[in-house]
Amino acid sequence: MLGGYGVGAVGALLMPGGRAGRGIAAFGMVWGGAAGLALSLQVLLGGAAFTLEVPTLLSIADGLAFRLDALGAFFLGLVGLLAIPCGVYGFEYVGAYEGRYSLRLLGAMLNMFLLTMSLVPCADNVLTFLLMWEGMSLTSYFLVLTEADEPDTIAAAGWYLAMTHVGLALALAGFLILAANATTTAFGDLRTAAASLTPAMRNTVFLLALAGFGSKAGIVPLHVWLPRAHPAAPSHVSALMSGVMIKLGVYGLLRIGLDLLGGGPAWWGALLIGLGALSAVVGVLYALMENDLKRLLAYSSVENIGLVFIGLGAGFLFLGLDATAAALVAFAAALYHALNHAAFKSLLFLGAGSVLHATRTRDMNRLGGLIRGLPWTAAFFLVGALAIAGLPPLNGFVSEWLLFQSLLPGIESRAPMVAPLMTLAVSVLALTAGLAAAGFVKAFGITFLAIPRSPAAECAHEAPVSMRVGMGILAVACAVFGLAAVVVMPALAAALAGSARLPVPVPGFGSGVSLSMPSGFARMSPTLVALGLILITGAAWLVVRLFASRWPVRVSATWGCGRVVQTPRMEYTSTAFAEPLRRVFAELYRPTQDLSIDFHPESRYFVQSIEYRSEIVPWFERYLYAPLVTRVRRWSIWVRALQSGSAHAYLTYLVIALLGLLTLLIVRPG
Amino acid sequence: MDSLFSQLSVLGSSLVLLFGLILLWRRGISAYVGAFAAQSMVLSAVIAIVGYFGNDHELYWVAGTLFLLKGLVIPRLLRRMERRFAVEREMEPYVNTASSLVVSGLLVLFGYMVTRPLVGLSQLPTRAGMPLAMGLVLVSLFVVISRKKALTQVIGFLMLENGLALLAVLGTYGIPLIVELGVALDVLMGFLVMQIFVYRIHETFESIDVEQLNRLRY
Amino acid sequence: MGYVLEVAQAALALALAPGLAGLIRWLKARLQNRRGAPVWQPYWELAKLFQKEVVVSSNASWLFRAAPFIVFASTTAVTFLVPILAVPLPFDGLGDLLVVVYLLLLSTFFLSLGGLDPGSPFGGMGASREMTVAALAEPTVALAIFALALAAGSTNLGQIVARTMADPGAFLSPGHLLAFGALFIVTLAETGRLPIDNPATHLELTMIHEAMVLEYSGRYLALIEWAAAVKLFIFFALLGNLFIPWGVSVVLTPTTVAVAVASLLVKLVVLAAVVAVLETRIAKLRLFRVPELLSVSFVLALLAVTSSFLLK
Amino acid sequence: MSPFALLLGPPLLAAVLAAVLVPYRPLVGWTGALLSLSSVGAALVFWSRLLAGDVPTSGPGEFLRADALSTLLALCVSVVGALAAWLGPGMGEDDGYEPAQARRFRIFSSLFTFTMLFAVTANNVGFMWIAIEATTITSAMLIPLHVTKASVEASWKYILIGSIGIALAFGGTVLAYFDFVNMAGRQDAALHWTVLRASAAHLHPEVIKLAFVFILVGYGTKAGLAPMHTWLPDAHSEAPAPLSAMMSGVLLAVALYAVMRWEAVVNATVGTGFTDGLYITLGVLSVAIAAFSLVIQRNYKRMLAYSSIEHTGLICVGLALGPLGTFAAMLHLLNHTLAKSMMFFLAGRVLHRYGTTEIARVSGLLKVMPWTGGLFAAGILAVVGLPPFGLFVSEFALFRAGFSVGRPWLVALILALLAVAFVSMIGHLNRMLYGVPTAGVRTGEDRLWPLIPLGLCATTLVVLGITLPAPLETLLRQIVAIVER
Repeated sequence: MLGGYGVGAVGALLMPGGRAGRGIAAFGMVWGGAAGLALSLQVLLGGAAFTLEVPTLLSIADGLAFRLDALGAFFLGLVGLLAIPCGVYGFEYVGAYEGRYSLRLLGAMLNMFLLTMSLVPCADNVLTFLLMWEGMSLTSYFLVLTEADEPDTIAAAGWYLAMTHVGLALALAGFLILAANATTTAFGDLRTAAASLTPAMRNTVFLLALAGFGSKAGIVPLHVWLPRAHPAAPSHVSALMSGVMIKLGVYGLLRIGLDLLGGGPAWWGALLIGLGALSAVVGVLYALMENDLKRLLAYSSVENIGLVFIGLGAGFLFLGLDATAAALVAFAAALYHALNHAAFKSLLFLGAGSVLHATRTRDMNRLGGLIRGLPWTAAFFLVGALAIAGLPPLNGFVSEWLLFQSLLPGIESRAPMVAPLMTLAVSVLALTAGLAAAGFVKAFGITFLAIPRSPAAECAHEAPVSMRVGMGILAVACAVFGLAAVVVMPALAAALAGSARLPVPVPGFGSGVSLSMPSGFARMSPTLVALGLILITGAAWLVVRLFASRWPVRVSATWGCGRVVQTPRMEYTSTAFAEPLRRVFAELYRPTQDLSIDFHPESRYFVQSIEYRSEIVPWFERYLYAPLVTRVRRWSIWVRALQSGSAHAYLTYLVIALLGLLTLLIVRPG
Repeated sequence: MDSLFSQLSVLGSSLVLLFGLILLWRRGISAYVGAFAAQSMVLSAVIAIVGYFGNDHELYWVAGTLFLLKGLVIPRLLRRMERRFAVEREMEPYVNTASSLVVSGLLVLFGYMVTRPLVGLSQLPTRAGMPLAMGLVLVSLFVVISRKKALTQVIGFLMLENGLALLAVLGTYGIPLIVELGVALDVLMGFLVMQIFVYRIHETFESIDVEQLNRLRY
Repeated sequence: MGYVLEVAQAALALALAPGLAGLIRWLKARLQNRRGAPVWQPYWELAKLFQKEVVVSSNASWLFRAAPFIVFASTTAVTFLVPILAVPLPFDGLGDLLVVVYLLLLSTFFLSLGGLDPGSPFGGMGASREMTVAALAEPTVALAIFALALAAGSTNLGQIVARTMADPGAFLSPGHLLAFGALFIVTLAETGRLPIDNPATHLELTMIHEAMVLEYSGRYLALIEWAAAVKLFIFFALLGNLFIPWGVSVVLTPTTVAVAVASLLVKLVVLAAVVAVLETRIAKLRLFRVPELLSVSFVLALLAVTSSFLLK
Repeated sequence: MSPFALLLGPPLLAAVLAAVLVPYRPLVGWTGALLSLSSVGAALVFWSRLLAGDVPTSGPGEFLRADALSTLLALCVSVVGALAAWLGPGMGEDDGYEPAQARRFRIFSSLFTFTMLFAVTANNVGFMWIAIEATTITSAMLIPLHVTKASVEASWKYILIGSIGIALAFGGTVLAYFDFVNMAGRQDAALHWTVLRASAAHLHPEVIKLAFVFILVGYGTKAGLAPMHTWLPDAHSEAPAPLSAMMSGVLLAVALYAVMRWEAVVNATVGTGFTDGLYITLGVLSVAIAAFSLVIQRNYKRMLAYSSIEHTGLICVGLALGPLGTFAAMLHLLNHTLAKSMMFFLAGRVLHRYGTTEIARVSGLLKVMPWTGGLFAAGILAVVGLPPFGLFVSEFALFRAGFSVGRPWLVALILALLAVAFVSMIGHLNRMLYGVPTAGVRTGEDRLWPLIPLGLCATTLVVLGITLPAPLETLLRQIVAIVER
């Protein structure tokens, strides 16, 4: 694996521009990804932890140590799984950057990004983990900055690096509290040291880890960088970031919360569920209102991460109530949804990338009718949209079904606060599923169907082969994960089994084709449902072909209700599509609308132009981050006044310091 | 014998402190230069007395160099500078004369409190003068802060050096000779550099008022 | 034997569905003392539509042609899962109530896409409103399912029906009644009945379901109309069999099957009558009052869930 | 030819050579540069002698002594001195300095290096003071190399505040000597650090604490600790690039060296409680003032100056966090010296090309000078403490020490302040690196060879970030032994 990414990075750096350079970079990614996947499967299924110690490096804090256990292997596999399609996709996609940005830097950084991301789950001591973690943030920061000419890329990158750095600082604090009374900083010692921590300290460590890794995962109060950074990055990079990097936030939380601290009181789970629900609702609602395709996908990542956190929360809650079997199922369901989200979200980002590649614009109000120009991309995007909306045959539905079922035992439990919380979680889960379906009808319908709304959309051409292959792999992955739930779930449960009182004998998730909850609560078989759907469609098509009329299909203009010409401006745009929901959730959005109509000079009854502008309230930016920034700015102005320029003032500070210390000495001789 | 010695040393150091206070009282720079010259001479006298009574003959050398250096050479250079800039009166300082005198009184008092452990510890007859030396150090610091003219600030700095030298002599009958000579050389070098800078300020700013030097901010 | 019954049940559903729609239309006409078209009128319409020529918009893509088939397929797939006649059906293990709901959401998804494809403003308007209503109905459906599942111990339909048949007292429990009310409102929303959407009108600005299918014609329109009718049938069957399961045959003998068919017909007629009376009594809600109605149903479902685990 | 001569001789020789050859010729520059390499060699010799376990001394009565702490500082000073000699003005190309200015730079920069080396190796505390006072004088002469209103103002403030501060330090030295004299009577070797250190246990606690307050305020002024830091941004932004590199990189470290020397004595007398309290107050104050001054900074040289104040404050806090903290602080000192001097040389090149120190008027640096821009970006990433570079590791060790000593809230506060500084510096960096290059600025790199030594600095930083070589570790352990025992 190291070899693969290493070759890719070095190759990209040395090789001159042009196809060869891109080729080496893509080859490096594919090779590294495959190696990573193989390693993770070997550990996940084989169960043997893979360790590698390099004491000479980083000798200041117990050397560079890697230990890949089952939990880490899952996330390593995730990186490997996505590296392959994104590498293949990136080969052609980067061609568009030929003249404008340095391909060598992009290729090298991408490989380094994948390398550091694969090594994060393997790290076995604090400094190695932080080194890889910050390396991942740094390389992805440079990747976001590839398109530095775009106006808001720099601001987006700035937000991103600032948020990840703050996250790192919090996680660092959490780790170091753990390491305070441990002899070395290896995770093994941390585990033993954590046992002797006071409950108050354990709670602070958990909260710090939640804040630190939550900011990387994009949980609501800390999600503001995600809708800015992902659209700014090249599409296959934002696919990797959205698909995998935010999952490493989940990994970090699991590593500290579950593995090192070994679970905690029930309110941890409740907090996670609350945050998850909030993220899911806010994510999907803001996704609905977006007109920029990639920002819509970024917000929907926030939503899906919210769903994953609801699963994690349920797991921690049950762990707190000692219902360990239900906890294991909830954790496995959350991980499975993370895996599925990685597959279909990166597919959607790659689709958006090929739309951007073809039309050079992401604004949905200027797209439309791309299904003619980009048939393959449209088909893959449709598969992705179906999966993310959680519709039956594909993997999105299966993981949402599992999340539903894993929440169910919570409703019956006796503990006072659990039942209402679970009901809230279930209703949020369902609401977000519905709104996601509406959102992706909008995303797919407005972008790909109907009449092209701009010349760029009209003459869009299909993406090159390698991009289609990349998307194809992911589309197949979506279908396969949907059907292979019966195999994947036990493997995930085994990954989590060892730590924190979770039962080691992993419960069965159904046999053969049908997937059933271990508590026997409900059974469902995704494969047979898919098969049934195909059979019935075939039958219906056959019946219609036999009995229906022989008339050939006549193509004519859309019914215009008396109107003669049908122009693209008469179509429903994405803002129009989302308008009913904006009105329904007006409390949250508080939309501001101003309509400026300038009439035709001759008569008031003819209109020259109408301009409709409507903004929605970005709650978190305005009421959480803006005051923070202004307060820091006010303090800095106050501190700046210290450096006022007068030598006398400077000397006065010096004398005051001296007299102060002297008085201190006199007053408190001890 | 010791009582005469300690009385003489206390008299000397109080004279040195009084000359320091003149800076706060008078306005003209020539008065400052005169006060500094007189202060240096009294200081060298005190060193000579300590050398005589403490029968440490090296101190005579120290007294001699100090007298020559700070008593004659530096005042002459200062007067040349003063003639060059032809600036007679110190402009309105940050703190008017009355309150600056009150503040210097408080500083001397503070000097007493700070040096209380020193006086308690030392058995040398000259220990009584140490608080006065510390008082001079603090007063000269106050001079540097409150006066606007660059030249006055230089004189304040030189008085600070005098205060410290006095402190050294009274507390320990003088630090080892080599170090003492090194310090004297350093002070001279420091003064020469400051002199160059004052000339340069005068060239570029047409006045030696430090108040105008506030372009570099934030 | 079970498979034969399964296929028979699906065939029965497909056959009866247009009749049910015709019955409601006929009952409404009688209530408004009009003669109204005969009950089997929809059959003629379907037959006519299958023979008619298909006109497709020039802007439409392959999705426009594929959507009707997928909509029809997903709706008929549900008929295999819903316990219309007998309970221990072999396909019961295939999918539970969640699968049913999400299959219906799949059909709405493709119907909206079909509406958007030709690029006419009416299709867009219909699609956007349909998706809004569907999205807001989701949480109610989920909570109603969980209310039932808690009482029955599993979300699988067969088990729910069997459990409610086992202890008749369950029917009168508040959880059941509230869930029934919630699901009834959702039925009206999903199938586009009066308070949310007027099935009889063609006034562009008011219709939701009809606006999406405006562009369809010929055999595609037939498929979609048929699918809509089957969807109505499914919801009525769900309401009927889940909450009033008596008559659903547990042991498979010809007599019990006949009894099951009879009881099914009776339930359908009763429900059709209720809907017809309801539609003549109340007028259509303004679109932006619909969320209030749906939130009423959400509260009902919430109470259903809370009452079910409080009483446990 | 004892190693001390090898260390101290070359700078003196270079200064004399520059003074003698009146019509300045590049030959002087080149010889100065070559000579500076020999002092680096001498520092390495000291290091190897230390590894072998003996502490080299020379001169009458151990006048010059190079133990672990002074060897580390000597190494830093000689390396940065060599950099300044190689990259300074007067090497033959046209670098914007007339021959007279180049000659003046050569004389005083060599003297500056000599005085710092002497300060670091002098065993006599009095001579250490004299040497540090001399550094102020020699560096003050160099600030107004280009005579402008701003540089005159900066030099005046520098010399005034510096001299006042140093005078207070002299007061502290006198008080400590007074304490020693009262205990053991007058001896010539009284001011030797080794003697003071040995007899520290019997010194009177009250007086030594008073002395340490004077020393801390005095040398703290030279080290740029708040609230005595005010001269630093002006001096560093107006001084020519090589001088500000030496000042920011090493002069602050030498002043801290002096404070640490005295800290060793005071700790032996009074225990670490007193000094830790002072260090933490001044350290946190420096980090806070520097962090908040970085937020709305318009001048990139002042930005670097404030970042030096921040890191000096950080080192100060590190010294107060027990043995592991001192270890981390010394590593941080080394890393910071390398990073900051590299940054100031690069800032000099950017200033030479763009002609302005305004961040707003510098844009598209990566396009104008790709290599300098790249190194500049790497330097800023190093300075804010991002992984591949050494500062990340030393800051991590610092925070770990903080937690293990049981001061979590202090580390939390420091983390928050560092985050503020991080965000603002990255913001400023982005404004400079990207965007459309400023109009009228010639693109393309010229005189590539100066980038080689700077690239070397960057690679050493990365190496220090990845691993900690064994010899360096033993050196740092010896320093901890000196200070903490």
